[in-house]
Formats: sequence, structure tokens, C-alpha cells
Amino acid sequence: MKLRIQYAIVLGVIAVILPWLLSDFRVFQLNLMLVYAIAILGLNLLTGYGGQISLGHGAFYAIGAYTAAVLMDKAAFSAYATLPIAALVCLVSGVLMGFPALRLSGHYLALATFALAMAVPQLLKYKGIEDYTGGVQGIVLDKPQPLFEFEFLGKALSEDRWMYYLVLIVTVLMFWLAHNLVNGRIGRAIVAIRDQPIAAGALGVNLTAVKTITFGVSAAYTGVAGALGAIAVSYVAPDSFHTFLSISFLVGAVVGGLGTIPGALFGAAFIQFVPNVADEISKSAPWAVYGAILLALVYVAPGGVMGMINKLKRGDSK
Amino acid sequence: MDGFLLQVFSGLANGSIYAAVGLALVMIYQSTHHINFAQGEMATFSTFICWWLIDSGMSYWLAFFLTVGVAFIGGVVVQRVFIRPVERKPVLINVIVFVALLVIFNAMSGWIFDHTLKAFDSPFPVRSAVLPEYISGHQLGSLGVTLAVLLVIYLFFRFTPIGLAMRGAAQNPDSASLVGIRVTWMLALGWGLASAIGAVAGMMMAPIMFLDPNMMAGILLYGFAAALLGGIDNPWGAVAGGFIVGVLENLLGAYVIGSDLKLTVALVLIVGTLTLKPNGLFGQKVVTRV
Amino acid sequence: MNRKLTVLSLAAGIAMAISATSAFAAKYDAGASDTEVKVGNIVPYSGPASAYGQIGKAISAYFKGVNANGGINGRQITIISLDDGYSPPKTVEQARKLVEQERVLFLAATLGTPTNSAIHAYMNKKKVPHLFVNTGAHKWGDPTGNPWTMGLQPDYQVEGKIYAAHILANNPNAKIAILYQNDDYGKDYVKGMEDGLGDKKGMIVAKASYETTDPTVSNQMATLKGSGADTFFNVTTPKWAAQAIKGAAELGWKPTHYLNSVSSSVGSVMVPAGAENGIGVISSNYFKDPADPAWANDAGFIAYKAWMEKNMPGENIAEGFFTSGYIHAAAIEKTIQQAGDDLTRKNIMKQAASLDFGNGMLLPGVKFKTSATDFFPIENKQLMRWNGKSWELFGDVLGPK
Amino acid sequence: MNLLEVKNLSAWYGPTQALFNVNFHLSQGGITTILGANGAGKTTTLRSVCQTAKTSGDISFVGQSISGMSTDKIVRMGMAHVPDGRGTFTGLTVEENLKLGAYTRRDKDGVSEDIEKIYVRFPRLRERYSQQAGTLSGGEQQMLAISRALMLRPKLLLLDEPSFGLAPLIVQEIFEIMKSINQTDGVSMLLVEQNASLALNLADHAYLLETGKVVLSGPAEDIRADETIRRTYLGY
Repeated sequence: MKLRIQYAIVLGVIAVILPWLLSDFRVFQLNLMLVYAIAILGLNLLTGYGGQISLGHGAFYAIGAYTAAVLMDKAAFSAYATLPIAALVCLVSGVLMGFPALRLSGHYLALATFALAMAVPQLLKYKGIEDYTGGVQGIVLDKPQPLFEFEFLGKALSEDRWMYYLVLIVTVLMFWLAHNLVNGRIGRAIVAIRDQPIAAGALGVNLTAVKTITFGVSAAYTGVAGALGAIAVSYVAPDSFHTFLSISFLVGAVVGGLGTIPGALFGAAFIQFVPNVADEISKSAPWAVYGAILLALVYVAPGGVMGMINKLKRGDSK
Repeated sequence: MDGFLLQVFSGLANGSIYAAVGLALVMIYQSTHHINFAQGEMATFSTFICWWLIDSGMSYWLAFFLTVGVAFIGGVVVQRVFIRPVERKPVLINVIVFVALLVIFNAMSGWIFDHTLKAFDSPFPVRSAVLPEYISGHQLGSLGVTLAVLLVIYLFFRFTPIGLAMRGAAQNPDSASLVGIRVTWMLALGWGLASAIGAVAGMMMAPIMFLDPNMMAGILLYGFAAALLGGIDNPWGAVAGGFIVGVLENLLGAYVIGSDLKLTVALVLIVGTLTLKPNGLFGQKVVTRV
Repeated sequence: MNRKLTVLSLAAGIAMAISATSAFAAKYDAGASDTEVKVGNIVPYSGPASAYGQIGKAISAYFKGVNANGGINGRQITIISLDDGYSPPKTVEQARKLVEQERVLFLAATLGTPTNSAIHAYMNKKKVPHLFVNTGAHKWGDPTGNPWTMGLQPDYQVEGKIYAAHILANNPNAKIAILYQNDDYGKDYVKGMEDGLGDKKGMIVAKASYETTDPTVSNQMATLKGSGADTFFNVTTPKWAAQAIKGAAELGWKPTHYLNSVSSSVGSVMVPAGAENGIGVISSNYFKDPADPAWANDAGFIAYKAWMEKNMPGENIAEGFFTSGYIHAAAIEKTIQQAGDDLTRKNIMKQAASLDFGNGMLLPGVKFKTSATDFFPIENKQLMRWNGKSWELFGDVLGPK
Repeated sequence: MNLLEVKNLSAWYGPTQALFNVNFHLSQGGITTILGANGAGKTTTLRSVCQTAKTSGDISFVGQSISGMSTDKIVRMGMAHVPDGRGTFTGLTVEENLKLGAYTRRDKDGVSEDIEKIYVRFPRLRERYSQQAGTLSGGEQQMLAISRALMLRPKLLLLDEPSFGLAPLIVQEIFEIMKSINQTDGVSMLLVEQNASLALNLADHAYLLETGKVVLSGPAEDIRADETIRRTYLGY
């Protein structure tokens, strides 16, 4: 146990100092990476631990983002206050989506959520809600301003660094919550349902309740990520939540390692930085490179990055 | 009344495209119990091959059948190379392979054939012989081709030994291998057929929608809705489902909810069918052994 | 050991001296130096709008040619073109990368209305020129509100007004049906048409919108034909424009057809839709369509063709997107030329706001014209009618002088 | 010459090893039965013979080594298999099930001739020829499974617990049919069966498996007469 605490302290120190070692732009990229990590962790709870496949988590990311954007734009909410509300709204929408999902498994659920991901951009442009969502124009938000001046290593506490600490706190909180959830009673029930649903039912696990709650919590995670993403980018528009966003989340979950908590960080780094690399490799087909990497990973290391790390750990510990 | 008939007929025409895509999806589901998310992009890629053949001087029908052949072989190769290694793996890994294939085929279409809009000529006369003011020549033609493909598929599965073997392999792979059927090749054949049907759907659609790498993006969802509504394991059902979705989408778009929510119609259809009637209108009961 | 040190320090001294002296003559902001000017560009190379990536390719090729024969005022121009997949959050990230990481002097010819909206505030806060954005929405020409952003092409509302004026002149009691894309671009055109008609807005009898994810516009066309309109205003992007033209012919509907300039490309719209289906269609444009035989022996086109063969070998000459890139690149080149050695962002903006020049590929009588209060470089267009083979220009050059 | 020769065969059922260096053989035209309690490795033995399980050791059929050969090649050499649970193609009709049995055969008219012979031997199958096989009773499905195997005109027929889940009267009828098939058509059989007394009446040679090892083998009469076997397995 001692070793893990040492890891945690070292990581904590690095996390706090990091933004002062990087330029504003890199910090902005780091913020996006942490936001994606929360979204992927949410998806991981549902797919990695719960075994329910979702190709539509971009929809909850969009709902979270728009909840925050509309509250900040129309109701002059402060950015921080929108986070819990976005979580709540997405929890409810997750549970609502969870009910039909109860009767679906495997391919069918993947299909239903894929349809959701494709329909969301159009729904956001719907005339009926245009005066709230700004329709196709989207909504421009202003970033939360740092509350005090601060200088360190020759760099000022800019909006991005302020945003970094907000995102860092939320990320640590979410990862800690997930850790407890997964190792607690509910977590065991979720995993039991994934591996032996009928046996789990026989042991008195209330499948309906656990599955819908898992869907709700997973949606809430992705919703909070959506809200943070909207604030960090300070602009939302229907075209920001294209179908490929949901695919990227799934890719991140797989690359990082399904059924693992830290895996979400590696997955987030992958979907944040690899597209830029792929863009350099081939201007006309960045997605071909992206797809090829994904295929290679599925064949070579289905356990993802965490799978490899565990294999190394198990390897040398023998 | 005139407007209504126009909507119904253009719905039927669109429906024939959704039916063909739905049929391709059923082909793969029947033989592999997988839903192929890359079906749309594979069809677009095959249609580009046909366009390239025609563009380099080949006659339409020669290019048409050559493309169907190439698409068939392509489908078999894709199954043997990409799908077979993960056959026994959990559903999620398969879904990810399909998604990766979707993304790769889409990018390759853009890379090899670039993004300029391409016209695709139709083998059918412009004015249709039947009810010309409601339906165009090509729409009537593609309706006919879709039904012809369905008939060929029906005859193939009903009366040829390979067709029978494929059905057997799909239902009971263990027994199939015990009567000497190479089950993995049957799955590959299923993919080949689906890819060929997808190519036909693409070639029927390109003259209406004009060919570009993202031609099929919108259609795939309607193809899913068609296959599910009709019954994911029933070819006839998928075709009927396609026509229903086409007409329903047009009528709802024109008269009920306005044409800017049409994708949502497909979403509601898919989720509704899956939850209320999982095996669709005409599908067999889905029985899973404990 | 110390001998080497002295040599090094000597060299450093000289270098300092050189840069110091030239510093007095020329003034630089980030992204400009004696030998190089760095310009940023963002277009969608992937995703749903990847067709427009070809514009970025043309711009980069243009400046490869310019650098080949000496660059501008002795400096090499480095175009850094990034992909945003037409997704606003990605545009924000790429813009910040160009401004803060690559430290470009200014951004130019970024494409798309939602994507540019995402970085509109950022560019003006950072006081980095956001020039010649490749979208016709009305909001880009706002010198007071957003002094660092400037459009290029005539804005959609002006074009809508031009068509409205033509309808009022030629068919005062026309019944107009409009098919438009459900976003800023589509709505700007419709607003332009409505403003142009003024109190006779009632002439618009039917409106139908479509989504970029719709497979076909066949049922919208059916509805519009059903409305009994005799005039059709077609506000669609290339793929749906071709469908609408062909669809109208197949439905046997022959209204006076006005087509928005975004889809007036011969190569990717009129020919695919069937050249004879589009006979009589009226559109407008501000540049010569390379696929149009009418310009076969026009001096500007011949120079353009030579440029294409030299800098973009093997590419399709008929592709209108390359021409759009060529024209945007010409505006960028002119601005840098006029800035001379004062390569500060303020001066770049000043020069962009005082352009007055023509270009071989612009229609005769159409030229770049900007001033401190007019941030719309190109505002005049000429109407043209499709005769089955090429566009025939008619009437005089419309729009403010 | 032995039709089937198995030398120190080991086999795995998934990750667990089920057979440990088993040796047995089957002579031309003979019926050999393999007895043993549940989980003794009887089914795995059959699966090993037709290579649908992971095996090591040598198996030769009609004088040719088939270890490592793909199942469909072995089937083409004339080995048919009536699997445990009958393996009926429930979604196909009775006739389609029979046709699939002859999938590897090229002689069209030979196949239809055999179908007619099956209908003569099993009139109930003729009555239900166009019916979904899943709707047949247990006994009828067992008849169908055996008929499907016969459609191959096999040299060797592997039978996995044909008596499973059937009423005694029907089991009697099935075993009568198997005896007549062996005598009239000369089809050698490898019978895996829990119902030891029935199997021993039919077979001429028997082996007794216990947790993956052969513990006793010999002619069927001796095994039947053996005191210890009767008490432990036959229960009388």
C-alpha cells in the first residue's frame, strides 16, 4: 500500500507544477485531454465494467455542453455552478436512455446508441429550441477569469492555467469517485452483470436498477466532461458534436484499456494528440491512419495500454 | 392528392435504396450474427470502383457486373483478413473492428478518388414508362433492380447447395462442420454477398445522390431502420422495412414534423423497434439458450 | 578550449549586429523576419466537408510558386495549413496552435461559418489579423465591432438582394419557392431575398429546408413543385444543387431557376446535374469558372492554366475550388506586398483595408476594393445564364461601385 | 486391418485436459462402444476422432493419419457424426437437413435415391419432410440425426448418446435400427453411451473410460459378464 501512496504524491506534485512548465497553448490542449479523460471514464464504467456497448456517448457530451452553455448564456450562471446541473441533467437523460437499453444487448445497443449519435447534431438545430440553443449560430461563452493574480517561473496565471486547475480538481474528484464506485458493492454488481447476467440475477442483484444506474452515472460523467469542454473551448455549435466524437470516445476507452480506471487517461491522450500526428502523416486521409492504429491495437493488444502495463507488471513480478 | 402521391412515390424510390442497404445488413447478420457498421462505406468504395471503370471507357453493364464481382471478392477478403481473427472475441471487439473499417474505407474513398462530386450515369431512361409524373425512370429502374436482387438472393438460399450450407452454418455451426461444411468460408461468403449487394445499392443510389465519399453517411441509418423494422434475420422483411421507412419518412417529413427532423424519425424507429418488437415485423423469434 | 570560445562569441556578436541594424529599417511582429513570413490557414481536410480541403491545397501550392521565384520583398512565405474536420472545437485548438505555438503573423482564408464563428472573438482579443475568411456570411465585415476580421467573397445577403431585384424587374408577380440549407449560409440568402423583395415578400409562396445529412432533396422538390411556384430560388451546396437541378427536370417542373453562386461550379454541379437540365438557370459569380469553355482563350484563364500546370501538376483544371484558393492566395500576396518591410499585425490589417486591385481570374469589371469602413473586398457580381454548355454573362456588373 | 486406430491420444476441452494417453481401435464392420460416467471424457473422445477438439497423439482412419486434419476433410473420407443433443438444424426443413447430410457428395441422383431409402426406413420423416425440423419430437429428431449422418454413406458412424432424453420404447426402436444399419449396410459404428446394458447388447467390443483414462477393455460379452462392472455401472 505504501508504494501506491508514493505514486500518488509524486503524480500530485507533477500535476500541480505542470501548467507552469508549458506554454498557454499546451495547457489548453492538456485541459481538453483531461476533459476527454472524464468522458472516456464515464463510457468505461458503462462499457468496460458494465459490458453495455455505447456508440452514442457524444450525445451526452453534447447535452452537458449545451446545458452549461445555455445556463451561462441565458441565465448568467457562473461556470462552476453549471457543472453539477449538467451532471444532474445527464444523469436523468442517461437513466431515460437506460430503460430502452435494458432490453438491448451487444450489437442492438451499439446500433441504438449509434443512431442517437447521428441524430443529435440535427436535434440541436431543431427550430423549436433555436432561441435557447442559438440554433446553427451556436453560443459564444466567456471563459471564467482567474480570481487573483499570480506569477511563477515567469508565467502569469492565465485563463488557461486557471481553467487547468478547475479541470484538474474535477478530474481527480471523478476518478476518485469512480475508483470507490467500482470497488464497492455496486461495482461488483456491475461486473457480475457483465460476466454472468443470469447468474447475477439469481444471486439477487436487481439487474434493472443496477443497469439503469450505471447508464445514468456513465452519462453524468460524460455530461460533466461536456460542460467542462464547452467552458474550455468557450463555444458550442451543433457541428461540434458530430458522430465521429462518439467514435473517438469508444476508441479512447479501448486504447486506454477497458475495465480500468487509469486507462481513461491514456485513451484521452490518444484521441487528443494522435489526430494531429495522423494529420502530419497524410493530409488527405488522417482518419485512415487513425483507423489503422485502432485495428492494430485491437489485434495486438486488445487489453489496451493498461492491458500491456499489467502484462509487464505481471511479467516481471513472476 | 397530387402532392401526397408524389411523396409516396418518392418515398418508395428512397425506400428501394434503404431496402438494398437493409438487405446487405441482413446478409451479414444471417451468416455472422454481427451488424456491420462499415456496410455503408464499403458500398461507397465499390461504387467509386464502378465509376472509375466507366470513366476509363468501359460500358455501363460490364462495369456494373465487374464491380459486383470485385465487391464480392473484396467482402470475402475483408472477412478473412480482418473479421476472422476476432470471430471468437467478445462483441465489443468486433464492433470496434467494424468502426475502424468504417473510418478506413471512408478515408480511402477520399484519398484515392478525391472529393470532387462525381456524376454517375443511370442505365435507365429519364422518363419512366409507368406513372411518369410521380416517379423518374431511374427510380423505377432501381426499384426493379432491388426486387431482382431480392429474388436472386431468395433463389440462391432456397435452391442451391451452397445457399443451404450457408443457412445451416449460420444456425448451427457445430453440426455444419460435422457434415463437412467449412464454416469459416461460409461466413466469408456471407460477407462477400453483403458487399456485392451493398455495391448494387450504391450504384443505384449514385445517379440520384451524386457520388462523393460521404454519400452513404446519411443512408446507413435508414438502412439499419429498414433491416430492424423488417426483422434483422429475414431478407424479405428488410426489403419491406425499407419501403415502409422510405414512405413513412417522406410523409412524416412533409405533413407532420417538418423535413428538418427526418433523422430523428430513423432514430425513433430504430429504438422503438428494438425495444417494443426486437425481432421486427417479420423476423423469427430470437431464442437464446441459457 | 578557450580559442573555440572566442570564435563562437565573435560570430554571435556579428549576428547580433546584423539583426540589430536591419531591425531599424523593418518592424516585425511574431511570425515575420528578414527571411520569412509565416501565415496560418485552417480548412477541413477530413470529415463531412472534406471537399473544401482542396482550397487549402491550392493556397499552399500558390505560395510554393511564389517562393520558387524569390518570395515577396525577399522573404519566403510559409503557409501552415491545418485540418479542423469542420468541427468548431478543433478550429479553436488549431487557431491557438497557429497563433501561440507556430506564432504566425496572421491567419488567412479559414473556411466555414460555424468554424470561423468559434474563433471570431479569440482572434480579435489576441489582435491577430483574421483575413479573407472563406464564407459569405454577413457578419464578417464589421470594422468597428471586430476590427481584426475580414471576409472576401460577396456576402450572401447582397447576392440574395441581386436576385430579388432581377425577379422584381423581370417578373413582378412571380410566385417564388425557396429550397435552402438549414444553417447560417442558407438563412443569409433567404434574408437577402426577403430584404430585396421588401414589401412584396408575399411573392414567396413556399420555403423548404434540408439537412446536410439528408440523403436526397427529392421530397422537398416535390413539395415545392406542388406549391405551384413559377420561380425557384435554389440555395444549396454543390451536391444538393445538382440533385435539385436534375430533380426539377425529372419532375417536369420548369420554373425560372435562380442558383446561388456557391454552387455555380460547372465541373462539380452543372455537368453532373446534366448540362441540358440546367438550361436557363440564372446564377452569379465573381470569378471565372475554369471549367467554362467561354474563357478558353481569355488571357487571365491562360495564365491560371499555366499556373495550375506548373504548381499543381496532374490536378483537375476544371475544379472551381482551386480557383477559389488561387483568388484568396492572390489577396494574401497583395496584402504582404503592400506591407513592405513594416510586417506588424497592425500594418497588415491596415494594408488589407486598403486594397484596390484586379485579378486575372476575377470576372471583367470585378475587383478587390476595401477601405477602413468597407471590410468586404469583393462586392460586385455579374449575373449569368447557363446555355447548356457554359455560363453567359449578361447585364452589367451589379453591386456598389 | 483396423478401420480406426488411436494411439496415446490426449485431448483438451477448452483449457482443461480431458483425455490422457488413450488407446483404442475399431475393426472394419464392427461396433465398439465407449462407456463411462458423466465427465469421463466420452464426448471429447468422439470430438477428438473428428478433430473438432484440440488433440495430441496419433489417430489413423482407413489406414491414413488424420490427426491435425480439418474436420471437413475427415468427413469427406467417410466419417459421419451424430453429435450429442442431435445437432438438428431446427430452422431448416427435414428434407433440407437430409440434403445437408449429403453436402460433400457430388452424385445428385445417388442423394435423392438415399433420401427415398431414408423415407422407407423412417416413414414418420416422410410425413414431416417439409416441416421445420425444430418442431419434431425428440425421437423423431434422433431418427433425423442418424438419417442425416447416413446420407454421407459413411464408412464409420460416430454416435454420441443416442438414447439421451428418449422414452425407453423409442430407445429400443433406435437401437434396433442401428443394428440393422450395421448388418445390412455394413457401417461400422463407434457408440458412446451411458446406458451400458443397451450398448453392450449392440456392440461387439467395449472400452471403459474413467476420468480420461481407459481402465478396462475387451469383447462386449466378457464386460457384460464381469461382476465389478455390473455392480458399479450397470447397477444390478
